[in-house]
Amino acid sequence: MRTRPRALSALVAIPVAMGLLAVAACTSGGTDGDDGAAQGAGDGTPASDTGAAPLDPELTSFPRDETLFTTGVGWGPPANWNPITSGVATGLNGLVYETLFLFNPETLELEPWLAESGEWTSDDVYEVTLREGIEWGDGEPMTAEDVVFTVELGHVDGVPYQSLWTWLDSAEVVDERTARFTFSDARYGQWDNWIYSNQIVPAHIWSTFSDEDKASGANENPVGSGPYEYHSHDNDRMVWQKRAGWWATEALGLEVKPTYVVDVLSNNEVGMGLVLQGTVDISNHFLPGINQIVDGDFGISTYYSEPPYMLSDNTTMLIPNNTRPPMDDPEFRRALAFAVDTDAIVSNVYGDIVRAANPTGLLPVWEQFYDDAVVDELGFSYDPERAEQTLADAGYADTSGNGFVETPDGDPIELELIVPAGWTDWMEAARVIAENAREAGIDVTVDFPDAALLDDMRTSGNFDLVLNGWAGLSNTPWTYYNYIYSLPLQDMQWSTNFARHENDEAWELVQQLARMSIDDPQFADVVSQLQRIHLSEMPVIPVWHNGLWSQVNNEVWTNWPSGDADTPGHLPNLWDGKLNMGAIYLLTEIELAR
Amino acid sequence: MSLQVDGLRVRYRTLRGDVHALDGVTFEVADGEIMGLVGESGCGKTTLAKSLIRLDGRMQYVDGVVELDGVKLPIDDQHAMNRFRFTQISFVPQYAMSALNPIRKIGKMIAELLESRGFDYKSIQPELERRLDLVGLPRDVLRRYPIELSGGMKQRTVVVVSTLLDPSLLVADEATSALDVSNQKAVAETLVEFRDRRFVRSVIVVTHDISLGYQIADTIMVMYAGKQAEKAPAEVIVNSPRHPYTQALMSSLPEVGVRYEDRRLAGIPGSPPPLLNPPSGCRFRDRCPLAFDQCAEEPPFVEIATGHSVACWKAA
Amino acid sequence: MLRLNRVWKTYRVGAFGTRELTAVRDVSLDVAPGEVVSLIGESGSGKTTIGRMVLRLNSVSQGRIEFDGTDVSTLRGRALKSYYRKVQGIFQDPYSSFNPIFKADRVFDMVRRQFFAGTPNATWHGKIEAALADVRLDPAQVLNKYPHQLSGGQLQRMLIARALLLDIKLLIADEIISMLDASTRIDVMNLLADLTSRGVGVLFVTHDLALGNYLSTTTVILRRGVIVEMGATDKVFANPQHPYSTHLLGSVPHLHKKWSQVEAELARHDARLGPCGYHAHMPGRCGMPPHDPDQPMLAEIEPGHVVGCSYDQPLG
Amino acid sequence: MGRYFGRKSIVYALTCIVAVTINWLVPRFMPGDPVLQMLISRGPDTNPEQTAVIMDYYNRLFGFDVPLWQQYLNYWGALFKGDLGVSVWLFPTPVADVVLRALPYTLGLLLPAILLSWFLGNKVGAMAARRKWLDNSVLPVGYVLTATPYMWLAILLAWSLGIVAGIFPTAGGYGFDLQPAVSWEFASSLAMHWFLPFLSLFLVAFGGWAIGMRNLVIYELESDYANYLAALGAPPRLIRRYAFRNAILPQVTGLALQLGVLVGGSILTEVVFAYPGLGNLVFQALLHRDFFLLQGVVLFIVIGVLVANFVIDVVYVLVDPRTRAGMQGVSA
Repeated sequence: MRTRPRALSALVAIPVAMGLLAVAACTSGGTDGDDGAAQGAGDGTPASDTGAAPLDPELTSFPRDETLFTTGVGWGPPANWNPITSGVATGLNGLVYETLFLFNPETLELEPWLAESGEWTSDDVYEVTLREGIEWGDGEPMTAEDVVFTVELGHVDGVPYQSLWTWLDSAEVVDERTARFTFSDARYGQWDNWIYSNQIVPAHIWSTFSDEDKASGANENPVGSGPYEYHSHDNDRMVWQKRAGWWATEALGLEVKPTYVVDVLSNNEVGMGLVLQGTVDISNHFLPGINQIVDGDFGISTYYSEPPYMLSDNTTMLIPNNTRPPMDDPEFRRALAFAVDTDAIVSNVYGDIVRAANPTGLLPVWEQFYDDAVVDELGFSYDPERAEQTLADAGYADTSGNGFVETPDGDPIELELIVPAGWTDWMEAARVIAENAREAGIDVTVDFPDAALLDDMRTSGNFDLVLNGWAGLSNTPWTYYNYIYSLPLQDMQWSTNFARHENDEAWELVQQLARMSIDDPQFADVVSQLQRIHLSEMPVIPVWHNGLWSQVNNEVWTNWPSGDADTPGHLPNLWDGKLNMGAIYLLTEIELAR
Repeated sequence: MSLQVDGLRVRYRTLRGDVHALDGVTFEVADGEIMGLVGESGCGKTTLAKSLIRLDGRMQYVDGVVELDGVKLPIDDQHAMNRFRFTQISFVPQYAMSALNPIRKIGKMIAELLESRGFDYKSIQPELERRLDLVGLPRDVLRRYPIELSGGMKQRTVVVVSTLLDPSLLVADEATSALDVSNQKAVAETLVEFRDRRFVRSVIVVTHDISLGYQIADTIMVMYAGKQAEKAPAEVIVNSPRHPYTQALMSSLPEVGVRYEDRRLAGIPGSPPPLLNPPSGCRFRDRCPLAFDQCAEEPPFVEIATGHSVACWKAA
Repeated sequence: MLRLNRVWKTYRVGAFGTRELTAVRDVSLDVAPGEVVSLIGESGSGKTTIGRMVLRLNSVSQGRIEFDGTDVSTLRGRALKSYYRKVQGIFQDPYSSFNPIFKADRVFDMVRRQFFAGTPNATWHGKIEAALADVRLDPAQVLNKYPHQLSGGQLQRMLIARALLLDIKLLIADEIISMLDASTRIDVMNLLADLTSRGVGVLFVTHDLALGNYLSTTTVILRRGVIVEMGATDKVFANPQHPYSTHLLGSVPHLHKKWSQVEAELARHDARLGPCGYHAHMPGRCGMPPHDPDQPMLAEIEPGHVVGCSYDQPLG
Repeated sequence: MGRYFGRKSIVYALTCIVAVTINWLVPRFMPGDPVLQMLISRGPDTNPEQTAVIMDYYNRLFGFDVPLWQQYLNYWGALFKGDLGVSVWLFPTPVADVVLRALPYTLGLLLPAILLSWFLGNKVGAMAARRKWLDNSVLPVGYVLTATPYMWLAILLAWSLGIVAGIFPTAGGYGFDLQPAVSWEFASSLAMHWFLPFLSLFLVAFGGWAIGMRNLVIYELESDYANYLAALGAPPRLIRRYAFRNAILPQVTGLALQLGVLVGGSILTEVVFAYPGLGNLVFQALLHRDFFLLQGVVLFIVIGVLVANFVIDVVYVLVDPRTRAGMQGVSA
């Protein structure tokens, strides 16, 4: 997870957090001047109108009440404004470049965004119609040609969605606002996923780029259709400035409130200080101990005011390497699942800012697909006796008398659970898991290789047990099951099926899901079948749902998204890919506190 | 009468108590006299030398009077002594190799020293150069750093510097013991020559080597365990010593020409008494072949012939 | 027993060893059992380097050092250990040979650990007591003491005793008494001399001619790494051939003769000699740098007495 | 002396070549393949054929498609053109750009911290050597300061002066509400952000220099030449001046030795204060396995330290006659 570099050790994090706690207690009472020097703001600088403000050379500081300060979003100095590549400057996707649709995690529906509408005109033809009057930042109109151009970028080497063209046959301009896509293999679900997660780029500019620049150029002067444009950047910040003529103002009555969005690059520890001081308004860092600050009265809030505090963003999986005995035995994997004390991890390691995973591993947003019958029958929970029983039933016994079971053949079992060094919360969780496993009689030790080395090991399959959480929030459980079951197996498993679990039946079902739209009446049934297979085979063991980290300071801006009824319920998070899940509304709905 | 020392007592403070390093010393050094101060380590000779010029931090003046040219020296007052140092009473240390600031050119150091004492370097420089010529040093040593000089050159430079203001008394503390024989001779002869030329009026040469003292000194004072043992003209000390310690010391000294096979020399058995709590009576008596009952009483340092004083009951 | 055959020692100095500094040049000499050979020279003469090469503390640049016919530089492992059983060194500052935080008799333990690991306690203590008796130390006075509680003379004697434990054949004694007091140094000298009666050979390194003369059977006078004169001690001292030898002799302070008197005697002696003792035997070679490797550096002027060229200034 | 510096230059050039070579070698022996990292971070296609294409693409981009020896030569070639490669983490920004943008911050932090701590530490240490009350205060404080890890002090300062007192900001190179401009506001913000990281570096180093200088001056005051001067009645002022001048020499050498420590300290300090300098880059480059960036930053640091050492060498020769005498071949 690039959004959570857990760098400094807990040694640093804890004293700082505790220090901050104490300090916040001292300073929060009635002082308003403790924002430090960073806030000599506002005085005497020509405040620009809320409308379009061209880059003003006279502007020396960003007025506090016109600026949203964010942190915990960017993962490095802004270096790249190319929406096709990953690792782009904070907010580029969403604030500058936009998608045809937004995915609304509350309704699980796609909302038209740049598109006015999109529909399947036949089984394998999809037509999308753009809204009227959308203009690029340079005044050129957005047309269907831009849409087609963007999709056809998939033909360029190095563009991540090249495989789209293995099931898409052609893309053509029907008229000024309509583009038509003809599929060789109409994967409705997968197309829905594609269409809200890829940004449309202006053909009149991008067609002048070389292939290399398209795939990996920095695109230093991004021209998009969104509410903001590039203002400036430095090693530790990215500044966006509101631009005039955003189509949504007229079309949807939306207005982004801050004139400037300044994203501050900081690590977790510093991020905590910044949000407590009110130097930044929203931090999307993972801040251990934030629960204590939210419970105290420091003007800091999270999505929920009580556990689990955060929305869930992805599922952390305990992944056994299914190609190595005894982890090739489903019963062994099941026993392992019963051994893990998830609640201990949730409360002791995380202080309840995450939630225990549903046995199916499906995120809470897909709650409607949980098949309770399957879960009741096959689901697992922490039950060490059951774990031992399962092992015994499958023929695993401690024949050597060393306190740990051997395989039915009598071979010793010694497993190693790896998590990246420095990810202190995961390291702690791994220790809990290993301890649990040993209590159940499975000899598991932990190891913390370097993050890069771990990447190598996981990708090449050179591990026993590993933690991973790349199955994230999306519009369809297809992404989740694709992550678990993707076939065929390759030497390098880049992003899916790290367990190297081969189940053709499940894979067949995953492919069906790809072809189904989520509102297909058969959809729930297929998902249910997958849950049954998953819980009986246990290729991977869901442990907890990681949070969509977000902590906000209410001093300058209020009306943040939250679980409370009287506030917006959108995602309170600006990570790449979240603006097109509705986080863009955060900018239109926040209000000045004064 | 150049130097008069009367009943000088100095002690060292240590963690275990006071060491009576100099326990009542009385002597004179006449105008134009070179006095050799001879003894083994711990006999008090270096303490005496230091007392005359500058007590170091651990040394404590107890008692006694030091007069130079009839003026009482405030030897227990570091600050008041400064007036006399260099101008009236000067010093050639044992550590001449490291006595010069290693990162200053020698001329510059001399100039800064002189100016800090209120003298004008420019007016003294010609005399300085003349004296360098005299001791056979090139004038450009003034433009050199100490590291560029050999040990003998450094020692001679220090002698020239120390005597530059024509002090009444020069104390040379083991000034030659770190040198090779040929340099030792040259420096020793320089001291004599400087006295002859009246650059210094009198000299105290502190040395552990009685034969060196004999070569250049007019009188020799032998010390033992913080007290005087014998003082006499050099010829008398060497040819007819009266104190058993002086006799033993010389008979243990190999000279060129004395060979082991021909004449086996003998050392003095035993070792000097500790000065932390010195025994009463004659301090040499435990090692003395002539010791008898009376030695339990401290022998006075009395003149037994003109200019020849001994502290021994047998010698009286 | 010990034979140095045309031994050279050159050091490379400067950042890349661009300059060569010759510390010892073409030195050949022998030490027989029971013989004391004194290496006499001033600082920089190479005398210490020779001792260190024999002890293998410095490598030999050229030539051979043989002990009982074996090239010392080839010794490894067990052979080297047995070499050190026979050849030991003692140096100028006894305090530096002892670790101040350990008791002084630890030096014996180290010998035991290295060479006598299997010896029973009682035997070992007997050996130590015998060795201490040989150096005339009272075990009660020196055992279980820290170095600072012992005098320099006692420490040097302990080091000699340590060497005796090993049944040594050759002792390298490098200025071992120059830090000792006059009254005790002669005892250490006598002790060395007594060793020779057991057949121990001594390489006695000193700058003090009187000491060399007292002790040695053979005298080697070194100057700037080169032997200028070598021969039986009585011959060299009675009839010095090289001007440098006479210069050294003339610089020694005597107890009963003033320098002026000695100088006069030597001047008469020099006048009897020709300008160069070497010249008489190697006329064509006098003053020439020795290009021919077979050209002897020294000429024999009487049996067992050789001298170098007075005009030869190879190190200019 | 020209020859001396000529030789020194050769030594430094050799050191530089070795350092650059090691710098090139180390990432190649570290676990983790940068191309793999790049692929993982970009979430590659599941289609193996296309993955292979992308892999080739990155291998070409980073120059891994030629034999190792040629990579090494190319590295040197590029180096002379000022090309340090492309950052993996900040793809596609050239490493040189990233480094040059961070360099002023680090120089601005390190140079004043090193020089001021050295000058003031020596001054105060020398003063402590002769004033009892100062000695009794400077010595314990100095010991505490030098013993403090850089990071600890930084955290302490950030907490006390930054968060509790609210005087200084605790993150960034200048106010996040500012944009660079030639204005008092910007300059003062720059200074305010600079101060705490500077202070934490300064204090630790200062303590070390002060203690070192105090001890050296006391040692010099007891040295033979000081005793000789005192015996000749030289006023304490002159003796102290000499002692100070002589004691400063080992401190000059110490400065060269301390440079590395200070640079190391600045890495941690910059991380704690999220200060956008080279230290932060090193840290981030390590964190993100950006070998090329790491190489680039380390190269700058190595060259910087070498240059500084060379300067110190030159200064030392100018102030210490002993080395000069040694150069002219005068030996005792």
